[in-house]
Amino acid sequence: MFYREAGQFKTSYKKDQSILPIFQDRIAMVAMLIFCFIVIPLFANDYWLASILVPFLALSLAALGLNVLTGYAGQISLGTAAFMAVGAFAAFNLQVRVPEIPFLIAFLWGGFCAAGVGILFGLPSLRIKGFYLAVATLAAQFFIEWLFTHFDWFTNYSTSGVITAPPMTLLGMAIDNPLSKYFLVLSIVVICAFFVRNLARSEIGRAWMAVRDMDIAAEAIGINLMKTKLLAFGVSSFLCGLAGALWAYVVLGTVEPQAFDIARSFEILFMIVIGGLGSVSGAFLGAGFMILLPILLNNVGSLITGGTISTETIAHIEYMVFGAFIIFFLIVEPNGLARLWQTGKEKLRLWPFPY
Amino acid sequence: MSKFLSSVVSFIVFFVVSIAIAGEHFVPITSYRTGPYGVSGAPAANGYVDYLKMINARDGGVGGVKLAWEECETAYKPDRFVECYERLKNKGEAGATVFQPLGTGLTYSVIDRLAADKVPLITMGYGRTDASDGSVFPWVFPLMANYWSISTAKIKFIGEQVGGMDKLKGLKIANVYHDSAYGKETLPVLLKQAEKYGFELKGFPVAHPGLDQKATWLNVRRFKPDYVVLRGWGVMNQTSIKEAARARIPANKLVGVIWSCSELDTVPAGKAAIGYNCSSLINPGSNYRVFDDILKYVYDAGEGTGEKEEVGHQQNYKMGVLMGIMTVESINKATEKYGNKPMSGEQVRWGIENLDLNKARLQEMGIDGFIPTFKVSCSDHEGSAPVKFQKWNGKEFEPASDWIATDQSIIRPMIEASASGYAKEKGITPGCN
Amino acid sequence: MDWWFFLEVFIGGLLSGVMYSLVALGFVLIFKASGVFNFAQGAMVLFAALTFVRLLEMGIPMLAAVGVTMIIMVILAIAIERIVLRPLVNQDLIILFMATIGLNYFIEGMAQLVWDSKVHVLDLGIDEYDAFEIGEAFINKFDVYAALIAGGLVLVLSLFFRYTVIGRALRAVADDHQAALSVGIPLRTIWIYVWSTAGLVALVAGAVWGSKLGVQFAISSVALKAIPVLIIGGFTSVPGAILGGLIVGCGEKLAEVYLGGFVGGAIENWFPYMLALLVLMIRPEGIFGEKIIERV
Amino acid sequence: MNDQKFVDRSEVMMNIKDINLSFGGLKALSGVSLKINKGEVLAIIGPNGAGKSSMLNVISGIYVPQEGEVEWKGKLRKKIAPHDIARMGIARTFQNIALFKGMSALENILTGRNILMKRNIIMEMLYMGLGRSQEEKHRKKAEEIIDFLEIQSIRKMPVSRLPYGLQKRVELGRALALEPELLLLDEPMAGMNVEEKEDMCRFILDVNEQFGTTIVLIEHDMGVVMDISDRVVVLDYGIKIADGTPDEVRSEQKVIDAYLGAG
Repeated sequence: MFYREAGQFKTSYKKDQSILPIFQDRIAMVAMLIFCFIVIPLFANDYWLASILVPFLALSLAALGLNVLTGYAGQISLGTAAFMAVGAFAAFNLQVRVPEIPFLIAFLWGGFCAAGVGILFGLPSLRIKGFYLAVATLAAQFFIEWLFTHFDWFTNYSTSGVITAPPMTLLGMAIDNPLSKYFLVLSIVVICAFFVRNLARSEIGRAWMAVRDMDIAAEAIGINLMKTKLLAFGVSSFLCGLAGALWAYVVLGTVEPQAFDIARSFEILFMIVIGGLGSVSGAFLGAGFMILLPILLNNVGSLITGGTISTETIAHIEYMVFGAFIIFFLIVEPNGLARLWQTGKEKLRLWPFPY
Repeated sequence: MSKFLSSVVSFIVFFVVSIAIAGEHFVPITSYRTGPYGVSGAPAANGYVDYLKMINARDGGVGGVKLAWEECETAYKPDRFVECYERLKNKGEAGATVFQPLGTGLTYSVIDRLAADKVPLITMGYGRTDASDGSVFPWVFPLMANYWSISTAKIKFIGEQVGGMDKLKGLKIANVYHDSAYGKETLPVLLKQAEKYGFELKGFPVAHPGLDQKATWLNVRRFKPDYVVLRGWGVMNQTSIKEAARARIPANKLVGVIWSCSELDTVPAGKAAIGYNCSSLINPGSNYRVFDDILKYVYDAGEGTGEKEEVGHQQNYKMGVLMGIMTVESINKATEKYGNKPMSGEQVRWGIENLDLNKARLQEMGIDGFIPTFKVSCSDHEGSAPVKFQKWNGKEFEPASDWIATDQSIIRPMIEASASGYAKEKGITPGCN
Repeated sequence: MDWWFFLEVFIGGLLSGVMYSLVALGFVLIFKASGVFNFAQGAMVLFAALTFVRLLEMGIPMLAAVGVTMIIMVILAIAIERIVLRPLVNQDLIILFMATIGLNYFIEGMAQLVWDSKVHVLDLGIDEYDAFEIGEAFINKFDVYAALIAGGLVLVLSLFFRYTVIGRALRAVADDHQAALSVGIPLRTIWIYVWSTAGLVALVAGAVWGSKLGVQFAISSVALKAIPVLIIGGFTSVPGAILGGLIVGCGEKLAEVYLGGFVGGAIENWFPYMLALLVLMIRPEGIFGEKIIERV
Repeated sequence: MNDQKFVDRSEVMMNIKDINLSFGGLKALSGVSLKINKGEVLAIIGPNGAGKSSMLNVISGIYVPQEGEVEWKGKLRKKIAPHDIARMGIARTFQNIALFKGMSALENILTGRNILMKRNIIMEMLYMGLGRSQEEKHRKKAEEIIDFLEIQSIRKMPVSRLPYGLQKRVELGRALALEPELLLLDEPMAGMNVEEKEDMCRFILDVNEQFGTTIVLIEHDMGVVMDISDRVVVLDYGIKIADGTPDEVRSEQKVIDAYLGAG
């Protein structure tokens, strides 16, 4: 009843092309932002902020990055974590070498380094497709992990090969408690999401999707596959790099290269599969799902069984539930949670009429 | 979908009304029973829990206050561990007493949070080495011996084998290590000793997880080492022991670190492992009262966490028991000062810093001979306990040496240098209060 | 340059290469018949090996254990076809690929839940430590036997593909699903066959790797070693898998021994992938793979 | 845009001189010469395997013949990157629809405009300045095409959900969005019912008249071909057997043989 376009006539294409054409959506978005920026900080405790929301946001950003590449441009990548690692270590190194650099600049630098590396490992995409390409990105995964583990220069010669993020201060305010960290990450992620959304609905986004859906036709209408793919790799890796920097600086504070291992890459791939390929909201939904599920099982498990079942068993079941969910989503809704939400909205739009 | 939502809701509810466990010392147990390292993590967790159960059953807790614990699966992943840490740190009436991550990477991921949360960390035989300097790391306790200390003991052990430290001169020692932060930890201190004693040292990294090490060991063989220091972890260990045998390097020339010192590493290697040496914080053998008590009060009551065969026999299980011992003794020490009520992390921190495990106390606890005597102090968060070397005889580990004291003269300066560096970086003013 | 040593490295490389091929084989079979890149192969290896070793521990004789494990793997194959593949039959391959990643998690969890996550010693009665001595080079007997087993398996499989009805059917399906269906080959039966066969291969691989490493969670990660093998050999060729394995094995061993030193070693993890990447750049379909032709 | 353009039909737009094209051993085109005049509707017909599609691909520059040369507006045409063909003013549709399934009809057509847009990642990211203005400008153009093709009602629908006929129409729209001088249609009416065909014919003729676009199409339906094309070229086994007005071609004996399969 309340979710209707009826009566909202677009008097110009300008209006029709605004980021959220439907009035209720704009309201919802505003409400969402208010909730994230005001309500959550008011009510969430440190545990939720520090160990669920902040990691969630950081990984959402990585998922967003991968979604640009895999979801929009249709190039599958299993090297996401590697690009995150590049971001983290680049940011760290810049600050170590040049201490007076503010950390936000370091983050950007991390992003750009990641973008560079991403483009480099994206080059094979000009010749190979599908999981052949996935293998190329796996090469990135293993090589970069090795590189950072192996050459002490990257870890500034710390005996343990672990990098510790320098303290962050923004406008003289120290970012050290869960709340400030939450605000920092949230702001960055929201901005990035906004950018990606805009790209997706502009000329570049269409070029990406064209390449994804039918590359031959895309060429026939004058889209340069090489430029388009590499741009996708660049943008995607930039976001992943940024996410990596956040992971190192804000989420963990100290990381070793192993924190960006292949398992992480897969985790993020699942996020966009479950959340929904080629949609901004999908990245968030997927990330939320992937973060909450293990903790959920871990808690509910011990809660329901009252510790009668060993955490070992629960952990194994966790694996199974995980796999099952992924398969389930691929079968039931290959376009992920985001599409479920979409169809839901469309139904609502027509409600109470069946069509 | 709806199922998912509802479960999320129930989850949130669970958190909002997470009932504090009242009137008990709360022990957070962060274990890993799954993933590539679950094999090592599970028995350790069993040991830890069993010991706590035993204390509750035998002594009715510590100072009349029962022990309560909650286990949280970290899967050996730092981010999962941080989540567990954050979840458990405020549980219980007085908050979490002490965390034992059982993983170097895991340790690093929370060090910077400890001061703010006022929760101590015990990291026995792993973790951040320079944390032995308590003046910089008041909240971290690499009890008994850290990586570097053990490394010095190892060289001493080799010295013993060849009949005197002077005999080390000109020897060739290969260092086969897991190519990770953990594996590289001892490189500097080994180099220092190479200088000091004049043996030739060469490092051979093994790519994680180390399923196939043929190439590495061909290189090792080409180096023709007199001794091989094996710094492995997980599946790498047994593969290394096997490959060593294939490279015609006798097992008794191998010296493993404490994380390469378990049946999990020797048994799969079969006869190749006979004669294999490795360092340990504990004495082999199972005839210590503590294990009898665990069997009596826990397993006979049908409360056993793992399998009965593990008790007192499985190395990782014993390490788990050791973890339990340290936790409980620290709480005990704290109650002596702060009285018989649930202890907070801050109070337990004091307890750890004032641990004094002398002969008498060890006998009381029924672990005399199981571990050496040692005493912790603010400046020395390690307690510089001596290290035991064990030999695998094909069925079980047996002592290969007496307790070998670590050589602090080598590492203390390095630790202090490193620690002060950290202090500068973090703006900490070192000092013992 | 010590030529005996070189020889030993070289042969050692070949032998471990065969071990990789053994795992790669499982991928090839499934890819050939269904175009699916089955990421769960590693998990299947783990599951098969665990089942096998646990049965042995129960005191069941070797052959019986093999039989039972085989039956279980067939059941697994059927289940997978029913529950996973059938509903996804017309999805694009990338979706199926991701489904197998999910499957991977599921099987890993199941394997450890049903059996356990301990290390199990698997003794095939082959002495792992005595070696043939050629000049100054030791060639480990166990590796040689493993290689022979792998070789035999490959032979059997290629014969199977060439001379049996099912084998031909498989090839037909591989070439063109529609065509295969139109000549009346039930795709689903084929899939069950092929997944079962992959199960068998998984069992052999699991047994060999298991007796080498002890049966434990970590052996599921041998799958990652197999992927570059596939790229180099081509996803659709059984001999390709073997040759790819040999190339990877030799390549990585020689690289580790002779190049590793210059960059600090432990390059075995990524070197095969770089090698694969190189091959891809030159010949995107792998050395033995069938050329992918796109019509306008 | 709606004003009738005057076009000089005698001006040669593309001149293809006796080309030979073969894949491996298989000969697709042998010694075919062909002039495409500006503003005409040229139909290429012939039995299956006559080399029609190959011809189209030669024209569009995707295939480069082993022998012979192609003159484009009086200049010799070298090998070009596929994505540069569009920039020369050549657009095409595909035999089996090649729409971007993930997008709506409108987006598909807008994608056709991409080539006419400027890429500025920053502005597009912020959706400001150029990034915004050009989107809106080209949206207008796209809407004109949508009106022209009478698909207003489905503009926001994902193309994958559209019926076949409409999909073909959207694909035509996408090609038109490029504002091409030469439009290649590969069996634009295959598998359509009568009404759909009639619509399509109308659109093709309108395009030709209103925009003065030169059109080369492959079609099986003789009736349609004869009705709409100014000139018909008949290929058989890769050889051109006839070239002329529909009436001339219809009376050509070779053509009749080819189609009756005799001779």
